[in-house]
Amino acid sequence: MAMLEVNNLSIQFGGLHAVDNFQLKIEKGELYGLIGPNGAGKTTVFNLLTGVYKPTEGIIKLDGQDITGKSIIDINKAGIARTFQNIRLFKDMTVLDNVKAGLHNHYKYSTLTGILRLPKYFKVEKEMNERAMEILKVFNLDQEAGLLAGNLPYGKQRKLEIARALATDPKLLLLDEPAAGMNPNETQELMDTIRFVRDHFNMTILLIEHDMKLVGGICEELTVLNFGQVLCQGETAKVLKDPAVVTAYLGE
Amino acid sequence: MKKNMNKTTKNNFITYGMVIAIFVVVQILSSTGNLSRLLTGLLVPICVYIIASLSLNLVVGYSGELSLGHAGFMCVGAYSSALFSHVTSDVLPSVPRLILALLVGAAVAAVFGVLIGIPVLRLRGDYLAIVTLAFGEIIKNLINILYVGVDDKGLHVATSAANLKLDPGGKQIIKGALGVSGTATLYKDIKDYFFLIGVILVLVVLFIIQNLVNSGSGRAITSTRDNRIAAESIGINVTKNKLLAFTISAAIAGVAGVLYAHNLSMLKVSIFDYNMSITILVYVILGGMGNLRGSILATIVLYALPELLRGFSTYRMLIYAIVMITMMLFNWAPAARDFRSRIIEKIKGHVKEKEAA
Amino acid sequence: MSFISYLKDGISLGSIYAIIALGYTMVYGIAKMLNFAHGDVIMVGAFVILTAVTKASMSPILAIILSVVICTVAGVVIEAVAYRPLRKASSNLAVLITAIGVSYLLQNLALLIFGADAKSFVPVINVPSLELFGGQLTIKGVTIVTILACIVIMVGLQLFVKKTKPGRAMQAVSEDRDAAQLMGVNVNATISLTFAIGSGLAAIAGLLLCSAYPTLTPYTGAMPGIKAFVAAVFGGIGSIPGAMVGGILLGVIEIFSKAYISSQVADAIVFAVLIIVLLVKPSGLFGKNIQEKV
Amino acid sequence: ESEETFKIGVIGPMTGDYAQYGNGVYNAAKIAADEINANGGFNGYQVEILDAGDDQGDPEKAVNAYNDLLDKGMQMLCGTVTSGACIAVGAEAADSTFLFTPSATAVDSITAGDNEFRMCFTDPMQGTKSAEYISEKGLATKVATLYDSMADYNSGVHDAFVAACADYGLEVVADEAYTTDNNTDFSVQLGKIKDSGAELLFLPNYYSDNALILQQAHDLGLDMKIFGVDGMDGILNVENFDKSLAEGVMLLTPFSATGDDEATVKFVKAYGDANNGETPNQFAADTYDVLYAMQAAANDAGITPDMSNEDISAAMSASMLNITLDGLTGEAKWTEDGECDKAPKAYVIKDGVYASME
Amino acid sequence: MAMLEVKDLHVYYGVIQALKGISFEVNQGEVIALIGANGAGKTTTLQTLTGLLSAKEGSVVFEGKDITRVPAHKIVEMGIAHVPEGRRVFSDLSVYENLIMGAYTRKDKAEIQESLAGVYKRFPRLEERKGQRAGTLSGGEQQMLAMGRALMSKPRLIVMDEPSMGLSPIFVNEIFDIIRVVSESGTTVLLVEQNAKKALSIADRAYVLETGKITMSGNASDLLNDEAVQKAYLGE
Ligand SMILES: Nc1ncnc2c1ncn2[C@@H]1O[C@H](COP(=O)(O)OP(=O)(O)OP(=O)(O)O)[C@@H](O)[C@H]1O
Ligand SMILES: Nc1ncnc2c1ncn2[C@@H]1O[C@H](COP(=O)(O)OP(=O)(O)OP(=O)(O)O)[C@@H](O)[C@H]1O
Ligand SMILES: [Mg+2]
Ligand SMILES: [Mg+2]
Repeated sequence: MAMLEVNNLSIQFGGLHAVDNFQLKIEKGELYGLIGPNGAGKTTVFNLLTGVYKPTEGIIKLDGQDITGKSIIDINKAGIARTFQNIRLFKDMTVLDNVKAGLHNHYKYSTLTGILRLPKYFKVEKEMNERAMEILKVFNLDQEAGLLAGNLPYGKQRKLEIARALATDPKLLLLDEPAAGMNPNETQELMDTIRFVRDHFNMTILLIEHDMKLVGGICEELTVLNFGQVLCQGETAKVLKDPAVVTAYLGE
Repeated sequence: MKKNMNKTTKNNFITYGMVIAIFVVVQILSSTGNLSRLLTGLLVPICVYIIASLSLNLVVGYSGELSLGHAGFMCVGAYSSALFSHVTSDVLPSVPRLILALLVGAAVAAVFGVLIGIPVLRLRGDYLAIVTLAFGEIIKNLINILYVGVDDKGLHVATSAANLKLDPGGKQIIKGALGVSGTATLYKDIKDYFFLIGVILVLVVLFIIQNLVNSGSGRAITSTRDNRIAAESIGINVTKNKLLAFTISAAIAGVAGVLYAHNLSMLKVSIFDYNMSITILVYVILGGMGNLRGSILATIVLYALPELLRGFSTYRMLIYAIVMITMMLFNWAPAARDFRSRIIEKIKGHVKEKEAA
Repeated sequence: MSFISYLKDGISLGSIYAIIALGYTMVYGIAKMLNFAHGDVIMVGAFVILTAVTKASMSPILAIILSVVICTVAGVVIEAVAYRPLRKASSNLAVLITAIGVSYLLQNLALLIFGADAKSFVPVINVPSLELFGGQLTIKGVTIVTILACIVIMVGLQLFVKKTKPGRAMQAVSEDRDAAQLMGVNVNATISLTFAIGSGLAAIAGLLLCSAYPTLTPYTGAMPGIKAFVAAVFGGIGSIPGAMVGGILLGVIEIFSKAYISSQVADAIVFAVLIIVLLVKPSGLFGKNIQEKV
Repeated sequence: ESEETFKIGVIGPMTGDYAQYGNGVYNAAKIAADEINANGGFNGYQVEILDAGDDQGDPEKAVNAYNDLLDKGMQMLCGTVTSGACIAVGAEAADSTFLFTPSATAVDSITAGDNEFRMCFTDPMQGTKSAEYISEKGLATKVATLYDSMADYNSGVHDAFVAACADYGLEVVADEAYTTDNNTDFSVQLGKIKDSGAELLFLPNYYSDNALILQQAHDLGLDMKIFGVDGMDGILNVENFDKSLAEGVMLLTPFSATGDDEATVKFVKAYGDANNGETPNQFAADTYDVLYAMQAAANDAGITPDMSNEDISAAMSASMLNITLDGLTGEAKWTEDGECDKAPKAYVIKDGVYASME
Repeated sequence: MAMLEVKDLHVYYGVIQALKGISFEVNQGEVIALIGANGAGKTTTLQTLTGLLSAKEGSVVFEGKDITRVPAHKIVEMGIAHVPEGRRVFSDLSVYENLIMGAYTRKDKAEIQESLAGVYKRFPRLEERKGQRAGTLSGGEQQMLAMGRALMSKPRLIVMDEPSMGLSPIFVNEIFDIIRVVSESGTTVLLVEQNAKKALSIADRAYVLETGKITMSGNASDLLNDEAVQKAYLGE
C-alpha cells in the first residue's frame, strides 16, 4: 500500500482553479519532489494535504486511512508533519522548547501534574529533553538549544522547523522550499541532512523546491505542477528531461 | 540543556524570593513603627492587584490574547465568596470559612471563564478584546440587578428589592446597586493577618503560573501564541489550551476578587467596570508581558503611586497620568531601550575595566 | 407607531455613536492602534465650543471652527509626543496603554481647568425639528444634522482614502510602514494627517454629542468613546462604512432593548448582541475576513 | 503650634464621575472652618481642614484616603461623601475616629460604630417621606419613577419609595431605570412614562442627570408633575441650564440656595466669593452644618486637640446627643444611632427660584 | 565621481553591531553584486542606504549629495528604488494599486501610465492578475510585483535584495534577464544575492561581505574564478 495516495484533488479560490484534479502516489520511504513554476499550486497542495484548506473535491489517503477534510490537528496526529514556505517558528520560545512542543502528543502528563510538579512531571520532562536533544543533534542544533528560536540565523531556523516537524513522529514529512535563502554550501549540507533523516528515521518525504541541484540530487521521483494541474510525473531524471517541463519550468 | 532547566528554576526562585523579601522588609518596617497607616492600608489591596495582574499576565503574556474583561471575573469571585461568607457566618469559624470562600470564589470564576472562553476564544486580537470587555460589562449589569437575601426558609433570589419577599427577621445580603456591606466585619478576628494571607496567595498563584508555563501545557499555550497555524500543524489543540489558560486565569482573578471583597466592608458592582480591567492591563503591560516579576513590581509602583501623590491634591491624577505615559515611553520606546542597554553595556564595561585593573 | 418612534430614537442615538465611531475607525484603520483617548478629545472639543460661545461670546460657527482647529492640533501633538516614540515598540499594546494615559491626562486637565460641575451645553445647532405623520413623529434638528454629517463624512473619508494620493499613502502605511517609506511615503506625516483628521472629526462629534445630550463634564467623552469603539468593532473595525452602520445599529439595538426588554440591562443586551454577531461574523459586519496565506 | 488646632479631614470624590459632589463638600468645609475659627473655634481651639482625601467614589480608595489623613494628623472626619465609600471607611473608623458624614445616605453608612453620625436624610427616609408627602397633599395617585439603578443613592431612595407607595395608596404605573454608563438617552423610558398615564414623575437622582431628563421630557412634551429629593437641589445652578425647564418641579429637601433667610444668603455669598461665583449645592449646605454641629458638640464635650482620636471620638459622640443645631438645613437633633432628626421642607421651583410649598 | 559612495558605515541593532565599517562605491551604469553568507549584513547595508536604518558612523553620498541622514521617503524622490527582501508587497491592495503606489513620488499621469504599460509588458502575469489582492499571489508572483513596483518610480539606482529567492529556475533566469535589461536601459543596479554564481555572471564588479565587513572586492569575472569565493559561495 502506498504511504500517500491522492486522487482527483481540487480547490478553487474564487474563479481560480489553484489545484485541479491532482493525483499523487508516494511509496513508503520514498523521497519525492513536487516542483513547478511559481503560482502553480504547490504550496496549495501542501495546504490541502495538511488540512489548512478543505478541498472542493478529491480524496487523500495516508497509509490507507482516508484523511480528507480532517482538521489540521487530526491530520498531524494521523501522521503528516510539515514545514512552511515562510518560516513559522515559535520565535519567543527556546530552540529546545520548539522541539518539545513538537513532542507534545507523545509525551504526556496532566496539567495538574505539571503544576504540582509530581514525580511523573520530572520523569517525562527528562525523557522529552533527551529525545529533543537527540533530534536537535541530527540537525547540528544541539549547541543552540537554549537560544530563542527567533535569534537563530535563517538557515538554522529552516532546520529547526524540520526538527520540530520530525518531533511529532510523522509518517510523512512535507518540506516547503527548505533551501530557500541558503547559499550553495548550506544547500549541500541540507541535502545530506534530508537524506540522513529519511534513512535514520525511516521517513517518507515530499518536498517542494526550486533549487534544481537539490531536487536532482536527492529526489527519486517528481511531480511537476503547472497551472494547478499535473504536467508530468515519474522518475527524476526522466522528468527533468521532459521537453514540456523544460519549457514550462526549467528553461534552457 | 541542564543549564537551561536550572535557569528557569532559578528564575522562579528569584521571584518567590523577591516576594518573601518584600514581605519581610514590610514586616520589619511595620513592627518598628516605620510604616505609615497609609502604606499599611495599601498592603492588602496591593496583594489583590498583584494577583489580578499575574492572572491577566497568563492570558495576555503567555496566551497572547488581549482581555479587557478581567474585572468581571474578579467581580463574580468577589460576590460569590461574599455571599458564601455571609450565609455561613454563623456556622463556620473564620479561618475555614475564608479558605472555603477562596475556593468558592475561584470555582465560580472558573465556571464563568469556561462559559465565556468557549465562544470567545475563537476570536482574535482586538475582536477578542472587545468581546471580553462586553462580557465584563454584562456581568456587571446582571449583578447590578441581583438581590439575594436569606431567611429561615433559605436563600431568596430576585431582580428587585420588592420581589425578594423575605420573612421578617431575614436579611438582605446582596442588594443590587447597594452591593454587599459588612463582609470584612465578619473577619474582624483575623483582620491583622490579611496581609500575610495575601502574600501567601501571591506565592501560591506564582507557584501555579510559573509551574504551568514551564510544563507541557505551558509550552502548548505559548506555542499557540507565537504561531497558531504552526502549533496546529504539530498537533497542538489550540482551542483547548487557550481555554485552559483562560480558565485558570479566571479562577485566579476570582481569588483576587475574594481577597478584595473580604478586606473591605463594602462591595459594589460599579467598581468592577472596564476601567478596573484596564488598570490591571496597565500593570501587566508596564511590567512586561510574560514577565511575572515585572507584573508584581509594576503593580506595587503604579498602585501606590497615586496614593503617595495625595500630597499634590488636585494635581494628583494629572501627575499620575504624566508619570504613566513617561514610564511607558521609557520602558517600551525602542529609542529608550537602546539608550538603556547602551548605558548598561557601559557600566558593565566599566566594571570589567576595573576588574582588569 | 411606537415601533417607528423607537426606531427613530434608535437612529438618533445611533447616529451619535456613528459619528464618534468614524473617527475611531479611521485612526485604527491607518495607525493600527486603539486610540482610547479619542473620546476625551471629543470632550475637549465640546468644552472649547462651550467656552468660546459662553465666555468669549463667539458666534457658533467661529466656535466650531476654533474647536476643530484646537482638536486637530491636540491630536497631532498627542500623536507626536505620546504615540510616535512607541511606533516600533515590540508590542502594539504599549501604545494602547499610553493612549489610556493620555485619556487620564485630558480628563484631569479638563477637571482642573473647567471644574467638576456638570454644565449644560448651549444650543449651537439651531435647525428646526421635522414633523411627520401630522406631528406624531418628531425628528429633532440635531438628529437630522448628525445623520447628514455622518453620511457626508463617511462618503468623504471613503473617497479620500480610496481616491486621493494621501489616502493611498494611508492605505500603504496601514499595511506595511517600511514598504510605504520605500515608495516615498512620509510615514510620520501620513500618520499625523490621520490623527489630524480623526481629531478634527472628534471636534465635530463633540459638538453633535453635546447638542443631542446637552450636558458636559470632564468625563463626558469616556463612555461614548467606549460605545463608539464597540460600534466600530460591530461594523468591522477599520471599515469606514462599517463604523456608520455599526453605530446606527448599536443605537437601534440599545433603544429596542430598553423598549421591549429592560432598561436596566439594556447595555448587557447590546453587548450580548455584539458577541453573537462577532461569533457569526468574526470580523464584524463589514470587516474583511482575510484568510492568512499559509 | 499644631497642638493648638483640631485637624479635620474630608473624604470624597474630588476627581472622577462624582467630583462635583466631593468638591462641594470640601469647599463648604473650608468656608465653615474659617467662620468657626473667627467665632471661637472648637472649644476655643482653631480648626484646620486638611487637604481633601480623594476617593473617586471608590470604597477602597476611600479607605486609603482615610489612612492617609490619619497619617497627616486627622482627628475628626467630615465624610465620606458617597455611601459605598462611607460604609467601607465607617468600618475602619468604628469606635476610633469620630465620623460625621454630610451626605452618605445609605443606612449602613454609619452603622459600624456608635461614633458615626449623619447630617442628611437616609435613603429610606427620603423615599418614604416623599411617598407620604405626595399622598397627603393629594399630588397624584398614579406615579412613575425614573432612576439610576447602578448608583447606590438613587436606587436606595427608589427602592424605599416604591415600597412606601403601597402603604400610601399610590400606584406605580411606570418604574423605569437607567444606568450610570447609559445616562444620556432617556427617550424610551420617558416615552413609556408618558404613555403610562402617570400624573407625577419621581426622580430620585442627582441634579446633573435630572437636568438632562427634564430637557428630554420637555422635548417629548411630557406634561406631568415632577418630584425630586435632595439630589435635585442644585439643578438651578447648572451652568447654562435653561431654568424654565425646571419650572414647577417639586422637591423635598432641607436646603435651597435661593432661600432668603439670613444664614443661607450669607453662606451662598461666602461660597460664591471663594469659588469663582459658583453656587453651593445640597452637599455644601450639609457640610456647612456638619462643621457647626461639630463645633457645638466640641464645645459641649470640652475636647482639646491634645486628646487622642479615641477620646475625642467618645466625648464628641456623647455630646452629639445633647446638642441641637439650627442650621442651613433646618433644625436638627441627633439620635443614638447617629441619625439626624430633622424635617424636610417641600419646595417648588417658581420663576427660577425655590419657593416653599407650605 | 562615483554615483554612490559609501564610506565606513557602522550600523547597530540595539547593542549588536551589524556593520563594522563598510566602504564601497557604485558608478553610473554599473551592475554591482554584494554577496555573502546568511547574516553577513547585506540586507542591513541596503536598508541603511535607503534610509530604513540609520548609521551610527560613516556616510552615504548619492550623486554628490550626502544622504546619510535623509529619511527614506526623500531618498526615493532622489532616485533610488529598493526591492526589499521578502517582497513586502501591500497584501491588501490589488496588484494594480501596488504598482501605482510605486509611482507615488511621480506627478505626471501620462508618464506613469507609460511606465505601467512597460511593467505589464515585462511581467505579463501581473497584467493578468491586476485585480487580485497581492497577498494571495504566489511567492514568485509577488517577487515580480515587488520588482515592477520599484521600477514604477523610474529610479536611477535600483537596489535589490535577493530578487531570485524562491523563484523557479526559468524565472530566475528571467529575473536576471530583467536585471540586465533594466541595467541596459540606463539604471544602475546594486544587487544582493545568495545565488552568487548568477549574480557574478551579470555583474560588473562585486563585493564580498562577511560578518559586517567587506573582505573581498573586484571585477565580477575575477571573483567568479577566485578559488576562495568558489569554495565559500559557489559550492564548488
Ligand atoms: N487563499 C488564497 N486566495 C486566493 N488565491 C490563492 C490563495 N492561496 C493561493 N492562491 C493562488 O493560488 C495559486 C497557487 O499558489 P501557491 O502558493 O500554491 O503557489 P506555489 O506553487 O507554491 O508557488 P511558489 O513556488 O511561488 O511558492 C497562486 O496563483 C495564488 O495566487
Ligand atoms: N532586527 C534585528 N535585530 C537584531 N539583530 C538583527 C536584526 N536584523 C538583523 N540582525 C542581525 O544583523 C546581522 C546582519 O543581518 P542581515 O539581515 O543584514 O543579514 P543578510 O546578510 O541580509 O542575511 P540573509 O542572507 O539571511 O538575508 C545578523 O547577524 C542578524 O542576526
Ligand atoms: Mg509555494
Ligand atoms: Mg538579507
